[in-house]
Amino acid sequence: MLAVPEIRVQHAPFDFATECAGFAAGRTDLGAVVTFCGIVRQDGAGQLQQMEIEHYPGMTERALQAIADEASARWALGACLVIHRYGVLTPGERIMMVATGAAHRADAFAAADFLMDYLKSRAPFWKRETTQHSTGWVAAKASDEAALQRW
Amino acid sequence: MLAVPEIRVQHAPFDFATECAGFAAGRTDLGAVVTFCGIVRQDGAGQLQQMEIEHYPGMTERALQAIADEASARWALGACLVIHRYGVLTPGERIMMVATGAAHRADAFAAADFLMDYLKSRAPFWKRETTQHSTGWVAAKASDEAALQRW
Amino acid sequence: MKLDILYFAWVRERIGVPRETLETDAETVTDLVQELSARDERHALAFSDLRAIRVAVDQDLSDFSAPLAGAREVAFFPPMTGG
Amino acid sequence: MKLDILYFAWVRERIGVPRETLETDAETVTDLVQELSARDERHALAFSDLRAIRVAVDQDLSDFSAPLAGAREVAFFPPMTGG
Repeated sequence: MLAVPEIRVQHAPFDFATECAGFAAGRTDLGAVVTFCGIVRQDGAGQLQQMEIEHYPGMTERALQAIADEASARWALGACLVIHRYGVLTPGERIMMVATGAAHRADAFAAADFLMDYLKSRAPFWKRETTQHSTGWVAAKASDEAALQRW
Repeated sequence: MLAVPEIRVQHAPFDFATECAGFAAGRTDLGAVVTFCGIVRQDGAGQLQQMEIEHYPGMTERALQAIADEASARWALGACLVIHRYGVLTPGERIMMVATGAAHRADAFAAADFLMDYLKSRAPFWKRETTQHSTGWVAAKASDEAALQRW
Repeated sequence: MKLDILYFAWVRERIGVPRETLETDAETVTDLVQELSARDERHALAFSDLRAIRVAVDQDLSDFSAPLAGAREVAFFPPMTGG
Repeated sequence: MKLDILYFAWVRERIGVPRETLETDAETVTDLVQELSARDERHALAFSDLRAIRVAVDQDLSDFSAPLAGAREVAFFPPMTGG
């Protein structure tokens, strides 16, 4: 039940419900499916107007594929999906999702958590936030880099 | 953004796509949603005919509520859902799901993982598997009890 | 004291009924188990290895030393296997 | 050697263009950065704090000591913030 990771990088919205329904559909060898979905979050003051995501076409797909291959090699995954959007998004919009399917829940959870940690700091995406008063690039967090040490 | 956990215990199937689409829909304060779905897994020999899940009406809802309340107290959750089925299910059918929503991914992941570990060993469900040749109660795994020590 | 006793999964199968009502003076779960085990072979067999049995008092997970004063419902079952 | 040099996010904004092509003999990324920084103020400013810059050689994350022999494309950008 080797996973061939499916990677999609796109501007267009994806339908989270359809992706969840279709992921590993009809498979009876997978007992556990984990999904993660990242959403444009409004800031406390409610001032975020838009988030723009820049990426590096070509390298983005390669990096996501490499991260998903690594997850599939480390854990007993039977299915793996990564979707990531770029371009202008507004608060509440879904930015990206990952899904992992495995016989057992520990593999599905660990692989999804790993995918997110690596995707966050190793896939070439950059976020720029625009509020009513300013625009600026989101700074990488030390905690995101530190999270990689878990694996 | 306090979470009021939603708990459902039912025989009827649930629509995973609809639940995923509806969970935390319209919320702009949650940047991360994690879902877990447990599925009746066919055994390697393909002999599983059905899985029957017995539960303890009344206590089941109380136990799931207590576990979800504990998760909401430990992590900064903005939304929390647990659905668990009982009765006769066949391979490939979805048994249960949890969903967690939080501002940040670490909280959403940890809470979903915690919910599953506790639900597995502390909510009153028992599985009986029937193959072509035999029927028997699924034994609890030492690893499931040990998993609780993580928290 | 009148207690509802509930059984689940293989404990229920061994006892032969899902539920029974008992008038008892048992002070703890252990007392109750001894009283039930003394009744017949089925109860004795079901309770022969308590390490394999979990107990809930009034729908809260409990242990065998728990007092029964004021309790209405006691349930016995194997380790749980949900999820 | 002819290299395509790509810039992203605020590195791109500081340089002023998303891409340029360079004929160079730079042996490592560090050599290339020095050559670019010497060209004008914009490049010098963009590369003034290399701790804030990441580099990819032919679309693989790399480091500043990496050799450029055979490379076709080098990209400079800030730490990534996807997800």
